[in-house]
Amino acid sequence: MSALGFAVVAMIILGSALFVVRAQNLIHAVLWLGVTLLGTAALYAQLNAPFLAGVQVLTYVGGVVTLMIFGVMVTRRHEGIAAEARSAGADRAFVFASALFVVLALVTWRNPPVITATAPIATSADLARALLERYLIAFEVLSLLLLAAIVGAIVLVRRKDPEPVQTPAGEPAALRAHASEVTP
Amino acid sequence: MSPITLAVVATLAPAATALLLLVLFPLRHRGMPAAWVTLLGSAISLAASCKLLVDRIGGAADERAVVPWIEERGRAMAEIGVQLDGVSLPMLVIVGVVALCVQLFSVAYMHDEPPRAFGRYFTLHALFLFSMNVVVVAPNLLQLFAGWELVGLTSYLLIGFYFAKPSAAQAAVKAFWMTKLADMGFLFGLLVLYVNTGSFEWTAPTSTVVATWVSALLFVAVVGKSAQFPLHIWLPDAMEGPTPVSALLHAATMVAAGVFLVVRADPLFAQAPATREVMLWIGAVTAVFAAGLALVQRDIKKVLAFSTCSQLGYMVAALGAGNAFAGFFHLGTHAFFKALLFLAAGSVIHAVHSNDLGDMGGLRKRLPITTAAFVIGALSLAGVPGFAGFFSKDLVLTALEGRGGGAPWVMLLAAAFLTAFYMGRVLIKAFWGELSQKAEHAHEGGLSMTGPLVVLMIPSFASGFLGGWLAGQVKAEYHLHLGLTPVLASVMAVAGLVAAVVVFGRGGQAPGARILEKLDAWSLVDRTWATAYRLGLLGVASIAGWIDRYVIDGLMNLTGWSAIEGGASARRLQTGLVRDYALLVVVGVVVLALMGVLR
Amino acid sequence: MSHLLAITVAAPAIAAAVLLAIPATARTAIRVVSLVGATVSFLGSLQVAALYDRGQGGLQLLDSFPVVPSMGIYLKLAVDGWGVALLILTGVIIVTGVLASWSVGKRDKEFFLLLLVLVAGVFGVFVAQDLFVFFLFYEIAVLPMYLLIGIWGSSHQVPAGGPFKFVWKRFEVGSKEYAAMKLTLMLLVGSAAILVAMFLLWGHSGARTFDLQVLEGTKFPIHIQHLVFPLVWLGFGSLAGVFPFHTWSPDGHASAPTAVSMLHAGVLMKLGAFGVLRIGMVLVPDAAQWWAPIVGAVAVINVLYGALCAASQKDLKYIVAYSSVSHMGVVMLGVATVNAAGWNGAVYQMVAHGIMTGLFFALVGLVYERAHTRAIAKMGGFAHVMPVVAGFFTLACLSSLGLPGTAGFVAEFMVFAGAAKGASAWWAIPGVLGAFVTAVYVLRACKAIFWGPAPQGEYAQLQDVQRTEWAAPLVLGSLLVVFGFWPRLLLDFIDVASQGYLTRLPALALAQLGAP
Amino acid sequence: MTLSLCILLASALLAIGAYGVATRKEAVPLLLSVELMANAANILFASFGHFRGGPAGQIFVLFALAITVAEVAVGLALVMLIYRRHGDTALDLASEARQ
Repeated sequence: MSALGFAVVAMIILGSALFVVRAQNLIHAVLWLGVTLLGTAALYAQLNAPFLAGVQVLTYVGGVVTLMIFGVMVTRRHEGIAAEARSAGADRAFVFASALFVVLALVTWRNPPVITATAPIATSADLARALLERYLIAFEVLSLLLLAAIVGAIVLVRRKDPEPVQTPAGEPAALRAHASEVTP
Repeated sequence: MSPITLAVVATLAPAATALLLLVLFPLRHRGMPAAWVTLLGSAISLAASCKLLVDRIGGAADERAVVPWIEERGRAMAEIGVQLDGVSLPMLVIVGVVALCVQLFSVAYMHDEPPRAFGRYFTLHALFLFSMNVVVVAPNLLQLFAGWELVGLTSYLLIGFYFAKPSAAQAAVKAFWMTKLADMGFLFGLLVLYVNTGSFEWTAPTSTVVATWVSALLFVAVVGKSAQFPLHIWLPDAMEGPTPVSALLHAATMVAAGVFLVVRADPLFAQAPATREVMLWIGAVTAVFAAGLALVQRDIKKVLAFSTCSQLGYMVAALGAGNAFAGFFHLGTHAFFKALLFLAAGSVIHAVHSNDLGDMGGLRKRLPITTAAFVIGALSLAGVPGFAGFFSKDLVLTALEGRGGGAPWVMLLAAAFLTAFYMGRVLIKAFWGELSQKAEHAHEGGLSMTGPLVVLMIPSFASGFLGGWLAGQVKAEYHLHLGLTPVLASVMAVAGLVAAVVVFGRGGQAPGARILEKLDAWSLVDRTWATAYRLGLLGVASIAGWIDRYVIDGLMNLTGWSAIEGGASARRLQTGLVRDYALLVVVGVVVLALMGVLR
Repeated sequence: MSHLLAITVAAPAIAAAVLLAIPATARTAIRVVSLVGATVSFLGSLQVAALYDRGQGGLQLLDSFPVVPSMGIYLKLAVDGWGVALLILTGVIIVTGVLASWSVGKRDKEFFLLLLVLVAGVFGVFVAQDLFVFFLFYEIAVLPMYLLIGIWGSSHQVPAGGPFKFVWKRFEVGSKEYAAMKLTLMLLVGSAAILVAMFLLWGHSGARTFDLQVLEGTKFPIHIQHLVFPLVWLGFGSLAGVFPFHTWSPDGHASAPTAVSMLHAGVLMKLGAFGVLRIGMVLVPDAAQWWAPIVGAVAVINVLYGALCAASQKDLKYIVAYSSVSHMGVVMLGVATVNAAGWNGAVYQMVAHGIMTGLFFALVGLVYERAHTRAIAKMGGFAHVMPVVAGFFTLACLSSLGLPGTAGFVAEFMVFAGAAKGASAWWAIPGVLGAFVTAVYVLRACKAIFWGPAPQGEYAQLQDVQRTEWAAPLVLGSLLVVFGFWPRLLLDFIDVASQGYLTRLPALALAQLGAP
Repeated sequence: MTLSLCILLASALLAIGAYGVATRKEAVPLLLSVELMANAANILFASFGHFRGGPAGQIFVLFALAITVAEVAVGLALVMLIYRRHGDTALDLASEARQ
């Protein structure tokens, strides 16, 4: 079961991830990301981390994906037109990404990790204890970071200058020209 | 007062005067008071010198006092001070007398100058006298060099006194440059002497080789200062200065310094026969060459200028012949009669407002005292027996007997004839004959002009009789004997005068004057130097300037340019696109991982 | 007065700090405060000279404050004989420089402030006895120049040409920004070399200290010495205008305002030569002797080449600037002789040239301020309208060409004598030739500017020297003559220092010196 | 299911994310790709935590999740800003630093 389950989950994760980076429709890409994250949650569950799986579903799928969708919605200029995700330089990116994978796989294959269990697998209770004892300071610092991030995000998006700065006329054309200039 | 104190007073009195006039500029700007202050300073200097000379006649010994001037490792590297002996004391008096006469003469001569210029003129005169005194009392070659250069400076300033005139400005810098060029020889000589003996004494013991080098280098400076061929070209141009300045320059100071140097450094030159041989020839050539050019000059001052060149040639030849005393003696008598001649010429110019011999004529009817002065000076210069110039010139010629295969002797005899001939020409053209138009209203200047003339007439005539005494002072041998040379010299002098009367008395032209005039106008030496200056110095300079601006600095600019251009091309790597940077991160990770794997 | 040196160094800096508190509108107060700061320093340097015991020699008036003791850095101040002479020079130049810039119109507060900071650095270099502090002061002295030239300078055109014509597309050669940038960059590259040399010395001293006295007593391994000396030579040499790193000097001096030119050519360039002498020659004597012939040869190029370049210039300031290159060559030649006559001459030439070039730039500034041109061809007959300027200019010319009776002669003569007596006697020949070429170009310039018929038109009404403008010509001019006639006023100090440092030299030099 | 397989899965996810970052021209898909890469890291943490035992691995994932959320918040804010300035979310427009 374990091997089969892992294979299925891995297929889901990687397959949906490919859709995330290749999807032409932005909304689709976000939704595919949701699938990836759900798959990851399933993987966590297989790795004996049910708490993580729950958090993953709640924050990521519930929070981040929603946020992303809002982001896409807000920044679309023309209602009704499918949000299109433009991409460039697919060939060289593919080459280097594959290289990255091959190299990492090579490393894993040449030096197979040998790890022996030193402790029993942590339960949710263990996690709670660790968070509030050993990692308390890091936990609090993290909460501070979140606060700062929220405040920062609000400050950033607060409207100060209602006028968008003057962009060159015929902007999409300009953009295309620009893109063709920098990407051979 | 001790002799040393007196000598210091004699040297520094004019310096104090100059300083006073420089600092108290209202005094200088007034004009006339400056003249009186200067005269006072010169008089004090002369009085101290005379007192010293009188004491010496009374049997006072040589004196020498020095103080450290430049130090090196706690010891004196160079000293300054005074040396009083048979060479410096007579020279000090000669310089003092001539300078005082010239300054007195200038009071009237320069009377029309604006007060400021008048004051400046006298300040420079005081400085001039100081500089020359520094040369005269110098106890070593370094101080002599210092004074020598200061003399050059003051000559420069005085020749360029009418600085508004471009020709005067040109003449001034030309004089300075030519002498400065030659002075490099002096400096090198000093360095060679210093390296080999560790001192600047002219008596320092040294080898013949060193002595030859040093004396040859010093002689280069003498050629420049004493206007010998081929560095004489500045002297005729120096006539751009006021006439009294020429008198001072030509008689007792500037040009005399060169001859004085050789007399002073005689111990050094005595060890260098090779240098003396060169001196002999250069002196002889200059004497004849300059005498020939003097024959065709239209400007009365230029005649006298070339005659100075020629007479200095005599002195240098005598020094080259190894008879320092003959050169010194001629220097002394020449100082008097040349000063007299120049001042008389100044008086003439003052009267007719022109330098041109063609504007003069019959002046003896209007200017009796000046005429007398000029006649005495001319006869003395021509070497007519009985006059001062005869004795010294005779001594020079005697010294040359049998030297250098006899040729220099013949040349100088010829020059003696030419001297009498051209002086006769000037006398006849300026003072005899019909009264010219410009001379119509000529009249003698005041007492301050005629006074110096009268005073200078005496030694111009009589100083020749002091030869024996002077020889005793410098411990040289001197006898007046009736031999071939004195007779020939006298004959040449008289013949020259007679020939002048014969040729110019009827308004004729000297034979060969055409060629000489051509030669003078062509002025080959002058042009050679001008070309050397323009092509050699300025040409090389502009090449150097171009190289510095466009090659050396260009290379520096190129460095900066490459930095900027290199930066500009490196900037293309920065696309500013996030995905490119991300890709680079990936590439970096791949490379790093590969390095880890393949190790 | 145990803190005399500290006061001398700090006075300009304190004055600069006071200036910060003065409003920019209080123009008189700004000038007075600057003048007071400069004068205190000047009086301090005179007092230093009075207190310095010439019989004893060595370092005196020691004053020490710890800075970073853990790295062996102390603010250790003391003077030797060279320092005394150069302190006096700096004092004279800054006082006259402040007076000469009385009429600065633009941003005068900042101008005086930078001037004072700069001069505090200069004073510091001459008395610092700790290599690190030495370098620190050196940088303080060098850097304000960028602003001083970049803001208050003047621009001119340099026609494009030569094999590197294309660079004109990138920078405006001849503009003040270009001059300031070139000067700063070239000097900073030099500083980088010095920094490397400094840490080499620090690392190999064994004592982990920057104390110059300790370093003097250390015998460095010869390969370290051979690394350090060229770095020091070219590093400091770039400030001393050593060929071919002199090209910042003509453009920089031509663009700089009067007082800055005075200070830069008068004092700052001396820092470079002083560094070579004090750090290079004294700390790494073995390598110094090996390198001396090369240093001398380059110095000789400087003398003659600088003089020839000056002779080809048509811009008055360029002539004076190139003459500085030439005269700094004389200084470096003296440094390279490694004997007492040469070193005395080198330090004396630093003072003589400092005063002379200060005078030059002050007068050139005066002429430029009135005539609004520096092109010699446009001038002529100025002696009719500004006789005082003409007189002092002539005096500066005379010192420049080494006329006896001026300080220039004493200095050049000692250098040439030292060179003739040193290992390469032939150096003296181009040196003396350079002096002759100097005579040609300075007198040619003098004649072209001041002599000739009285000027017509706009130049007919030029004014002569006015009020505070008198200070520079009067003080500097008379010093030139005083030091020319009585060199022992300074030479007594200089000689005792040269003696002290020379006795430390290895046997080779001593044998070579021998008995004169 | 071995640790090596988990690492391979994470590597593949990371490579896919890198591919996305390197190709996407707009801000939101770029953020999505970044999320993929972060997720890969999280998977590694969780796997090591699983095979090693103890709470550390899971704790790190939790922290990383929180940080990712913060990053998404700020990232989206920046996207908003870019949109306001340029009227588009193409990141190429936000390359002023280059000039």
